[in-house]
Amino acid sequence: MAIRRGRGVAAINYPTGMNLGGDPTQALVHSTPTGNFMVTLSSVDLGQGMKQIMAQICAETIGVPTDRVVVDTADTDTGPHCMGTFASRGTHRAGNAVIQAAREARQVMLEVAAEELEVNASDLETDGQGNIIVKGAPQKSISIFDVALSAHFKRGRSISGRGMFLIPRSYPEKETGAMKPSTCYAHACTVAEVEVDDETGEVTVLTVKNVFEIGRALNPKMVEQQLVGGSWMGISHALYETTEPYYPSRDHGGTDFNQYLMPGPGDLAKTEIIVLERPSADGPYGAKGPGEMCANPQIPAVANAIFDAVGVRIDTLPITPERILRALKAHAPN
Amino acid sequence: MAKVPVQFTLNGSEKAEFIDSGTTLLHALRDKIGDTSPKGGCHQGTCGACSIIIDGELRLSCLTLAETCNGADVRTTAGLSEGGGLHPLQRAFLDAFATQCGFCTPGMIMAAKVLLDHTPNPSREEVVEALSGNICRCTGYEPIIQAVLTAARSNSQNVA
Amino acid sequence: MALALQTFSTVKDASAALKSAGTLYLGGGTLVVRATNEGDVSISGFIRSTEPSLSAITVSGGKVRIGASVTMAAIARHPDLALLAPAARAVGGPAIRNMATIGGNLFAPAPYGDFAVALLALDAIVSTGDGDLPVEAFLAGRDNSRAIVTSVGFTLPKDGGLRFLKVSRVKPKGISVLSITAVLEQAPDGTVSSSRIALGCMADRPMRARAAENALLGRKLTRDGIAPALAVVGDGTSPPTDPIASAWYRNEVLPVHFGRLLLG
Amino acid sequence: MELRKSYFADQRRDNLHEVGQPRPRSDSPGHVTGKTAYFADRNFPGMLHLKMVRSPHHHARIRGIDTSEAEKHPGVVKVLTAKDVPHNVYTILILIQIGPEDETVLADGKVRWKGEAVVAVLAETERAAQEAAAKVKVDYEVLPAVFDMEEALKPGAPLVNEYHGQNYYLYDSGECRKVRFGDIEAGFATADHILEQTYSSSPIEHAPTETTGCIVAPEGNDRFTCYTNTQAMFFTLDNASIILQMPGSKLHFVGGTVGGGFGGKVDVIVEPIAILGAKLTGRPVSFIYSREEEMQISSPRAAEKIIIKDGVMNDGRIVARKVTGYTDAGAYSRHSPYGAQKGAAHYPGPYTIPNVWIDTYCVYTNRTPSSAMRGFGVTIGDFALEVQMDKLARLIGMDPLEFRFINTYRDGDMKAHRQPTEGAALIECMQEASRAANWPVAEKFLAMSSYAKGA
Repeated sequence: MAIRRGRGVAAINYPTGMNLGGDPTQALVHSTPTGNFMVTLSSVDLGQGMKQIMAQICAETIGVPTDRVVVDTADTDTGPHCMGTFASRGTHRAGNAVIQAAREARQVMLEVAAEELEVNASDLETDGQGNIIVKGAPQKSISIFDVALSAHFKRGRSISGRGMFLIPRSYPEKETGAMKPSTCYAHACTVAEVEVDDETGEVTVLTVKNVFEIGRALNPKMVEQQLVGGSWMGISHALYETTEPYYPSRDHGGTDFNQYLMPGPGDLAKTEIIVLERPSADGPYGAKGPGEMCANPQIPAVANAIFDAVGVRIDTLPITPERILRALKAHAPN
Repeated sequence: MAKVPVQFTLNGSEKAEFIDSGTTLLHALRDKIGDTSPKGGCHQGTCGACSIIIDGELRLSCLTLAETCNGADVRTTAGLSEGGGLHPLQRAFLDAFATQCGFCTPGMIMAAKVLLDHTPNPSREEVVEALSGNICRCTGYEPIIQAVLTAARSNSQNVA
Repeated sequence: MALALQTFSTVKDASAALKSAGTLYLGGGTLVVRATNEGDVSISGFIRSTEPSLSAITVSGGKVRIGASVTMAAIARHPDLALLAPAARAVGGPAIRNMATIGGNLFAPAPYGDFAVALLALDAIVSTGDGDLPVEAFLAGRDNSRAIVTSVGFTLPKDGGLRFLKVSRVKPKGISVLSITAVLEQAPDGTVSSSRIALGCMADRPMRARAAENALLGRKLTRDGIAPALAVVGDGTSPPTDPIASAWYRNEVLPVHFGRLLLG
Repeated sequence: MELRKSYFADQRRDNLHEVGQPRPRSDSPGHVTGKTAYFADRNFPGMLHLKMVRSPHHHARIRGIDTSEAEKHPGVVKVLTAKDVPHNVYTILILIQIGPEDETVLADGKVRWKGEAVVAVLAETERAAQEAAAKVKVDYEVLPAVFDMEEALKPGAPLVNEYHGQNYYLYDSGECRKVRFGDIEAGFATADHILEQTYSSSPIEHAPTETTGCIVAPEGNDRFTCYTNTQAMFFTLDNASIILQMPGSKLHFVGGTVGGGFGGKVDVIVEPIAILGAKLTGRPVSFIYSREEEMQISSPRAAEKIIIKDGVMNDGRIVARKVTGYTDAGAYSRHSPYGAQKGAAHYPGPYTIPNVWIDTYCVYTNRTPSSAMRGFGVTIGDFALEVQMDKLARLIGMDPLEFRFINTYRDGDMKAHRQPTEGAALIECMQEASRAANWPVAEKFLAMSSYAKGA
């Protein structure tokens, strides 16, 4: 018996969003009488943290702490249209819509503050702590609490805004395929290290070192969540998962979590995540969509590492012990 | 359809219901009693989302008939934070960012609680074994393992 | 027909009730409640018995008797059954082990039923309401059995005399690619004097590897000594192809894992 | 996780207050206390349970359906067949004018995959619905089925889906989506080596811990509230409106808190039939996939077959890349024609190659329809591309990482689908990976930048 070790690398890019119907998403933002802000959407949180991220984006744009923002989603009676949560589009599309809506609301807020402080709105800025201050004269200020009260009960202004993301719809050119299918691209490079048991074909992924470039880590802990979970799913795709283990034969499809194979908590590779940020021109605070691409580079990196370890190529997913063992036997002398 | 009585304590308070014979405890808890913290992820015993604690032991409420729990002490994640404050495990899951979609979380916390009740200072291997019946599709497990280890450490510090 | 559960204080009464069509005996529920949850409408009722002997473990003079309702968790933590703990812990995750019973494991189809593989290698006797049967005969007839299993009895091998291996794709809990239990006795010179080997997932139910058992007799547990046994360990197997592995793969790696179990 | 702020610092403002901060998630306290409300955590008095009678055959003609015994079964309130669905033949992308409508809500005259929905049973309990479903009699005439994409594309193969007329999706560009860039044959003619390899995959399930489902409650005013775990609220509402021929104003969808999606909850499958059931019975209806349905009935990630032919020079430059991709859509389109098109735009990967030829096909077979999943159109393509890159590097005796540096795209490079590269950053990712993994590359590669060529 021999346990053979190998490593492999893969590099990928990934488009943000889609371009079906211009990939639209809308957002509404308004303030309550005491200067809290509601973001109203119909976007769906699948667990990636849409609600929290939209709150942080709105807070940054308005100039208030995140805990002053509440995100209300997804009720079609109140939330404006969102295309949906897929194609790495949620943060990017909804984030852009929220920024636009929040900017409009912020402008009204500054105008009301300007009336209260008897200055020009263009001379005002937020301190991020819940106050509006005169640029260069921070002693002259008013709280957003008081601005909202004034807007609601004195000035008759609605501190609110509308936001929409839409790109021109792109139809692929028939003969050349010229098209604009998406917006900014995220990037990744992964190095995987594996051990392969050359008598059974079993693979152990020892380490994965992932470098992801995602534009902007809007909330680094939440980015980490998604990248770590995605890296696990990539390894899972590489070695375990399928609903049709004997494809194209339709037989023996798994119907439960015992038969549908995924790495268990005892199968985890030591996972390293490094994040680079090259802000995109069109993303909310430069963010790109990391949700899908983070599960892609591990698959070829693991495949290449297996070749490095035992000298056989498995070009069919998933790379099961059986496929490796068959390849090893086919390559064996005599 | 004949109804049968069931009576047990849920998170310390007495519950009594008439249910259809053959009803699983998961259905009785969610649909009759109104504790929706155990989740129905498979109804096969393969995902662990419905994990609860019966008389101190981890069980799957989807495969347990409610009638067999008469007189039992049933605990769910919903009962952990009664009285306001979070249980150290709940706090550790928050701090470790160990939840994403959250659907597996109540079951994970039940599995972890039984572990820490019996093994206050578990090794990583013991944590992995304790969570091995619970599926998570979002996190890759590592943040959950770290949360349980952190909760164990904070427990032992509190004792010390 | 709605489902109904009937509980009896004696096995005798439960056995009588089990004669009605559509009823199944409820042990830990991991097999039969799953079946009804998944829509098996052929099951209309569950029967169970709370007779205390069903939950008892007795160990005396090397003889073990385990009540059919005893769970995998109870076996795994019993101080006198440490030898069997690895096989009991190989079943499911912690919640399943708190529910799954030794009686139920005898009915679990491949790729489940790893504990029954150990029982087969122990040459256990299965006691039912209808009498006692060797486990091998019981497993052969289990599909048509309507008798309630009451207990399982066997003689404890000497320390180190039982070797258990379960191979899974998913760790630490996945279901079996295959499992092997070997109960071996060795003479003072190290040669094998008695051997019983049982295989899981190498047929639709646990099976004995008799050719390998015979090939080990008189041999030492060295690479050369076990070679004849490895060559024949697959004799008579007809493993399933399922989502975990193909029959081809199971046959290919059986000798590899068997060898590692014997030499490890 | 480590943030490497030294890269691209000149392009980034880091003086933000809220963005970039590791704030706690507002939803986590609900998750850890079990208080987060998922769609199925609602319970309505008098709620009915919907169970689907499904095809046991991969391909069959339906000669007759007899629901009489099922309707008489105790607890059964309603049994639905194709004739009950107002607009039974649909396709989800019709909302953005991508057709043809090719799928039935409930099978009408034919089933095209094993597991296809035929009859919906609504009953007081799940058990009663299951028992009644077992009493529905469907008379099938089994037809030949095709499972292999190559077989499906051969003349004389069983026709999977009559709404298409052939076993592939017909794009405006013909039988495949095409990308043509440079002169592929001239590229191959100049290459020092040519390598053609085939890669493939089988279907993959999203396997969220929460299965697909919805609960529909009549509001009492001719409106229906649908509590759902769809990934796309209005997309689902608007498709339900078309299928049910109901004004969208009569539909109210509530969701947004989902137990995992990964692309598996963007097909509009459970909502329309559950709303129809609520409309026809006047009662709340629950339709939640069993785990078995989630695993084998819900759309998986498509199986793919990808053939890559590359021309490469001894100095490491790839001078021509031809990719032919096949996406196994199963029996119906759902999102697969788009997935295949997304693949066409993604090739040849993050590399600047002067001569590129791409054909991507969307093929119909008699299996569970595939659809969107995390990265579809790209994930399997990246597997193929990056294994091919490894093979090419070894073919010319070059380090695989250095080989990628030579070909990686940079700002301003024209991509095959004729978009100039902007915001490139792969070179920096590889530089950092080289350091993190202790995988040394020549100094000249560490000195490169995505910003401009010639560094």
